[in-house]
Amino acid sequence: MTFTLLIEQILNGLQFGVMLFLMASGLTLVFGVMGLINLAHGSLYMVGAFACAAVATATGSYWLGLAASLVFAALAGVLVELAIIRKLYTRGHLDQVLATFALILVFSEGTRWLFGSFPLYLNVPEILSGAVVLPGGIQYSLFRLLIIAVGFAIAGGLLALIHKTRIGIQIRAGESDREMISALGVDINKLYTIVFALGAALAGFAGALVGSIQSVQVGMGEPVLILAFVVIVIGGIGSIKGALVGSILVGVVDTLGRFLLPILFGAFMDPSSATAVGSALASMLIYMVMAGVLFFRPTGLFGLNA
Amino acid sequence: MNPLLSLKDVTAFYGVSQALFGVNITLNQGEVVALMGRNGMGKTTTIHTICRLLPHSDGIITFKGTDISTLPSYKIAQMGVGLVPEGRRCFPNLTVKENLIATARKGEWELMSVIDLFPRLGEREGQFANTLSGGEQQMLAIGRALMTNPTLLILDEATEGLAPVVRQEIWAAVSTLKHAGLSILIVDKSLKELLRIADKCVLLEKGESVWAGVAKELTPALCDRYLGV
Amino acid sequence: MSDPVLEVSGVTKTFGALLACNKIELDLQPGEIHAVIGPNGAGKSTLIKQIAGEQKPDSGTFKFAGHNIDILSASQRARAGLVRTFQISSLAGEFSALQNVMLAVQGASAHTFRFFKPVQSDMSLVEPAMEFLKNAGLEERAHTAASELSHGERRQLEIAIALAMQPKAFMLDEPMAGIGPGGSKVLTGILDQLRQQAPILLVEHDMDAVFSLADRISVLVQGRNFATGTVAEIRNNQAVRDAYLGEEVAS
Amino acid sequence: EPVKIGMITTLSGGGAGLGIDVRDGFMLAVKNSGNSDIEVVVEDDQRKPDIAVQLADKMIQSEKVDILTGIIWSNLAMAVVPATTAQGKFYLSPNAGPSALAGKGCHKNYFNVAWQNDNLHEAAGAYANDAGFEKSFIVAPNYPAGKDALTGYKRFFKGTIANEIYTQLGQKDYAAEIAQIRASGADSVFFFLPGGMGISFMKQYAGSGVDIPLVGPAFSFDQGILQAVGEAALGVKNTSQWNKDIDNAANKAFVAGFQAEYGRLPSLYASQGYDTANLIISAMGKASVSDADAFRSALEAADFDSVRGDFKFGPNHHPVQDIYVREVIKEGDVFTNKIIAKGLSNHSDAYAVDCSM
Amino acid sequence: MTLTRETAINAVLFVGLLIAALIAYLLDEPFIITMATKVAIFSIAGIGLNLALGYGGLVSFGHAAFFGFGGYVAGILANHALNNTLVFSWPIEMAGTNSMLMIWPVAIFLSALVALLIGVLSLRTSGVYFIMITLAFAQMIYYFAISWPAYGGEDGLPTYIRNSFPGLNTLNPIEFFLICFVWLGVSLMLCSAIVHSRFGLALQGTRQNEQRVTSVGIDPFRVKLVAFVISGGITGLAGTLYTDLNRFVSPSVFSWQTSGEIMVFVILGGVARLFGPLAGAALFITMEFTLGGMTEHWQLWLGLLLLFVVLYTPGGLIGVLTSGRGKDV
Ligand SMILES: Nc1ncnc2c1ncn2[C@@H]1O[C@H](COP(=O)(O)OP(=O)(O)OP(=O)(O)O)[C@@H](O)[C@H]1O
Ligand SMILES: Nc1ncnc2c1ncn2[C@@H]1O[C@H](COP(=O)(O)OP(=O)(O)OP(=O)(O)O)[C@@H](O)[C@H]1O
Ligand SMILES: [Mg+2]
Ligand SMILES: [Mg+2]
Repeated sequence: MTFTLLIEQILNGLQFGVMLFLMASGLTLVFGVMGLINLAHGSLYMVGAFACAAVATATGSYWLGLAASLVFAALAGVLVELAIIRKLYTRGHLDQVLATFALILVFSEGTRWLFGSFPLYLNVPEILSGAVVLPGGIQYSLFRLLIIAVGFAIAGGLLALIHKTRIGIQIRAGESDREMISALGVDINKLYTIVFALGAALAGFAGALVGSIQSVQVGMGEPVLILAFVVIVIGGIGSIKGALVGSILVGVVDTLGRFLLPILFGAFMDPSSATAVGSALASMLIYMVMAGVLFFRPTGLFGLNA
Repeated sequence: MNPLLSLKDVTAFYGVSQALFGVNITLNQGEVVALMGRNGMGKTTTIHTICRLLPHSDGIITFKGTDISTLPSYKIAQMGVGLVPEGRRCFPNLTVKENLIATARKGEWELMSVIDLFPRLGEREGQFANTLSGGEQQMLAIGRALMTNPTLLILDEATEGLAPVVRQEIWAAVSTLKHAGLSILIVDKSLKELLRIADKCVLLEKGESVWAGVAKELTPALCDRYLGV
Repeated sequence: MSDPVLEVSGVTKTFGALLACNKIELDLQPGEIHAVIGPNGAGKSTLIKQIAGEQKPDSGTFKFAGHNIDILSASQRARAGLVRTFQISSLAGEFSALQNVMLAVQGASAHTFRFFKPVQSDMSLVEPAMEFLKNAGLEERAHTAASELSHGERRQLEIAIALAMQPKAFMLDEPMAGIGPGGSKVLTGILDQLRQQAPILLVEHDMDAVFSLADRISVLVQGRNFATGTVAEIRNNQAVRDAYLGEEVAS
Repeated sequence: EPVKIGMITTLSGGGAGLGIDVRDGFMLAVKNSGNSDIEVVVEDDQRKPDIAVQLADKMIQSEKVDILTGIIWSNLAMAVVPATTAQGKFYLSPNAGPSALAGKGCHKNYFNVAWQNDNLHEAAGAYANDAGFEKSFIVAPNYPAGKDALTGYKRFFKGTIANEIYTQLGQKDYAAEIAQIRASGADSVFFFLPGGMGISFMKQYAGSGVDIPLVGPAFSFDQGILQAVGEAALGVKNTSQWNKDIDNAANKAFVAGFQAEYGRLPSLYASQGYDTANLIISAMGKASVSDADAFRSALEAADFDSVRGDFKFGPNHHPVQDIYVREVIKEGDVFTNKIIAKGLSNHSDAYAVDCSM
Repeated sequence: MTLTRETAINAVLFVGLLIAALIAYLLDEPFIITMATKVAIFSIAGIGLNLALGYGGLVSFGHAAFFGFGGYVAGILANHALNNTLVFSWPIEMAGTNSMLMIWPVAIFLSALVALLIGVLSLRTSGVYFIMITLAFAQMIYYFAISWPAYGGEDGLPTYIRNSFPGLNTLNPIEFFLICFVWLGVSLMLCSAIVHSRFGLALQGTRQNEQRVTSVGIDPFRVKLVAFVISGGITGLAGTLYTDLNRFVSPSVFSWQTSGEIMVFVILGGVARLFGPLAGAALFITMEFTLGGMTEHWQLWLGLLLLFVVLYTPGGLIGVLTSGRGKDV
């Protein structure tokens, strides 16, 4: 193991973390700020990826595809909010879980009906593909750098939206007392529709971007869903800064765990079982981090004390 | 002259159980009306029905001449009804300042004037509302309602939990507001102050308005019968 | 003076830069009502939370019935007979008023980990609970869910629950708040009786009640115990008048 | 005499593409045979082992099928096959071939028409020798099939192993692994990452600027996946016992027939489904399924025209077959494979010796 | 009135399950018996979860851990019995067994023990944090089970036959069903007793308002922990029976989908309703298998059906059947 490799892996961890934040960004808004447990977040992520892939293939333009991912995911968000989610804000978390679980089934099967069971083609456009050389001689994928930039931009945008604008304050107020905020003159239903659509659009956009370097297929959203919840909870619900920090923490821990644990076990085991044990442990690592964080800080790193 | 607010034979339900059986109130522009009755007689329910926080109701409620009984609550608020709810209900996850500006509308009440009225809120500006003392929360709730610059202010037990000096300040403020022409519907346990400031009183008994009249006419006999004092 | 039931010594509590309680010294004698008054945000509820064990003081100790209780948890203190009510009603909303009181009777009896005997027909719970409801004037509402009670009724229920705990000392945080003028009169009567059973630490802004009930009054200002004295002493204390009472109430 | 076949396969969720191909290949063969004595009942196992077992019970107890087939995944096969053979039914696997069922756990009523799981990995190891690779970096997910894959590769590969990495099952981001590959000084990379994992890996590998040659088993290169990978897969070598350009009449008929019927190119899995059906049909011609011993002998004879050319069973009822090396090419707009060499000839598996029927 | 109506519906559900199995037996439709058995088993799992989730407000997204633990206890003990090997030889020697009477207590005890450990660590948190931390523990076990080779890893662990119960042929579907059905009855009785006991009062009080419970002298942490442990034990038992039903156990029992499914049964049937899990499991499993046989896109229809239930039947199936108000948690 060389020093540059270690640096590169730390960079990879950061990058993975920002990517996690990107995947979680829509959920940060809908779950973190609005307080709605939306298991269908992964489905919206999938909708974005499929919309991007389909449009990019049909038109030949990746950029049109990206735009389509925003539009279709937002549309899906509005539809779902008006038809279903709206009735659930005042219900308990459990009804939200059941309803959005049902939505996963509907979205997955619906997508499969439309697009078939085979993965779709979606690839990074020519000008963004390939690697660039970073200072220190590390080769790094250009597209990943772009993802980092977009991730930070979205984090900044969300922070500003939630903490600096009146709309953001109203959203947070609505989370704690919907009745009161409307008794004071805010059309909270409309506001929440818009926010949900925005969350959906972010999910879809992330799906398109991340789908470009991963696979676009039915079911792609479910692992994302769990990860997104994990990072938000580690960071503390309601805190966008927390979600970002949580993402990066998970990204770095996961990447370094995958990389270092097998090496560590290799010190006193034969290589084959060392990698097996090391990677078994690595896959449990983020959950250990989460359990540890919550044990010592029951409301996450930046969560309000409930 | 048309009354600013009028309730005619209003009934209301919590689920299947009826809480209001016929409430009548008229409140004219610039008037202060006190809503009185023992615990559990329907004062808060009446207020919630006006603001449509309790959707299962019947009867006619007009505000500024418009029937508001089927409008969503945010529209009613936008028409100029400002509510200080029972139990304060500040937004716990918002800071004091955010609580105040979240629902503010243009008008003479602004952040500065509210802080002038309650300097304590200025000192606690960045603190989350759920960590405020009870009285501080009460001030916040009043400030929040004022910042919507209402035509009609509804105060439901707005002096509950306040220190006597502050309570006096609030009564003074209410009376200033009254003289500035603001109309007020008020529920409070302090009979003395109510009678001093109210133009009219409405007595509630088991969800029905049983007596309405000017404050002077509220005889000890009535007080004994309907208020238990 | 006999041994105090409750002794608060040197209690300090800060929230960030805010000094909510500042070296508070206070005691509660058998049979007395000791009122704690003071401006909003003076630290009264914070003090009660610390005595009850819900918050940990930065420094200072509490003695209850002669024993140091600093290491006891909130529920242990309650079971030991140190019972509080809440400034903002805190009830089990789906339970009926009766069930809320039964829970208190059960808590006081310390027999919670019993898994088989049905509780609704357990007369050792139901009967005393009904009795306490009656005392608080809520018997007609016994089977109404707490969340469906009016604000004032919930305050009454808080009192019933506190009574059911068979306490050795009460801490009442604004029991009069939300209770109408008629109800206040009744409650004043109840508290007056209660002091015989157990002394009361009474936090209250209703000066009619405080002046008619209190044996002693302590005034908290900005976390400090500013003055302690009899009703007359406090009433005539100009500084207290300025900071808290206002001229009208005092006179 | 009529035969009732129960097909339990994955038709929903992530891996549905494989199940659909197996089913479509199978049904094509049934249709082509024109044999009206075959009845096929198809059910979706959702890729859940417990559901698969329950469906097997249903097929056997309620539908009264004679033969079960269809399972894609080893872990589902491990759940269903023992339960099926224990109830005296035949199980013909069109895909999953876990080692446990090829060795000690073999059964006279269990046949695998596709392979033993290690076959393709072993061929990849053999190919790496032929290609002159000396130092391989090998990657697979951390679960039994992944471990079998790396073991299979190492069984035949004669060079040294630069590093051996187990990734998380379902992992989609491989930046960290690719960085290690870049730094390893290996001259070849063997990877077994089926489905979406492989798509992600190849796209990211292509975008990383690392140019060490890749080798893998066919699982990441089948017809359903290749289109999604696109350019990133071009030129990559992979091992398979079948390809659409194997030159025999049965295969030509199959490829053309499949395209005509379903409007897409057949995949490896479709070929396996097709062969499985034809094997059953051939046995039906020779014996009655109610005579289990005779029917078993007929299956063992494997007297049908396999799309792979010659086909025969080893002593543990797993195929003894040629395994090819393919290269990913582009034909017009479509990405597909072309055979470039033979990896292993008449290859059986390492577990057959442990099997005693 | 609703009370008696709910009782009637409960009786219909419970007896209905038995009758369905018996009719299937008479008609020689063993698969239907298998389905009835599965309903019974998942109802038991749901009853366990409902105690924590419904009555205690502890929304655990990690009950797969207990279900799976029970399942693996059965699988591992049976597997060792089959191969005549020791489970462990230190500090004492422990041999495998395939007697249900031996397996059940071990499984219940170990699942409860795991629940104790997870509970102690998790119960510091509440609300959504609790949902996620329980999920985290289950996921850890899941990934461990997948990659741990000794008992088959992801491939799982076949036991080939069902474990034995004296005097019964457990491989006979109806006899195995009866075992599960009796356990269902026992779980229901146990749960009912607990809910209506003093402990139940404290537990439900804790769900609604911990502060209140603390201030009447009851330690909510202990109440929640005990409930969580009992809950884990019951769900663990269900896992054991499930291994026997399938004669197989694999890490998928630990997956978050398993937790989710048990949770869906509970919510679907009606949270904090004694027979809710039974109603939910019966509906869901019936739908899964009838729709699954009808159309390839059955999950779409299942999803729509679930949506309909959530939106228009607050209080779950039992809630709507009794037209009572749902209990919100
Ligand atoms: N959420 C509710 N559900 C059902 N019934 C309710 C609910 N809230 C109040 N009630 C009932 O409606 C009646 C009127 O209550 P309301 O709160 O209007 O009384 P109030 O006059 O404001 O009393 P208080 O002075 O105690 O605040 C009471 O009998 C009460 O029990
Ligand atoms: N968790 C907290 N974080 C920060 N500040 C707090 C917290 N809890 C209380 N405070 C502050 O401490 C001070 C004392 O609060 P406390 O509730 O004890 O006042 P109080 O004397 O009971 O007032 P009131 O009569 O209005 O109820 C207040 O200024 C309050 O804002
Ligand atoms: Mg009221
Ligand atoms: Mg206070």
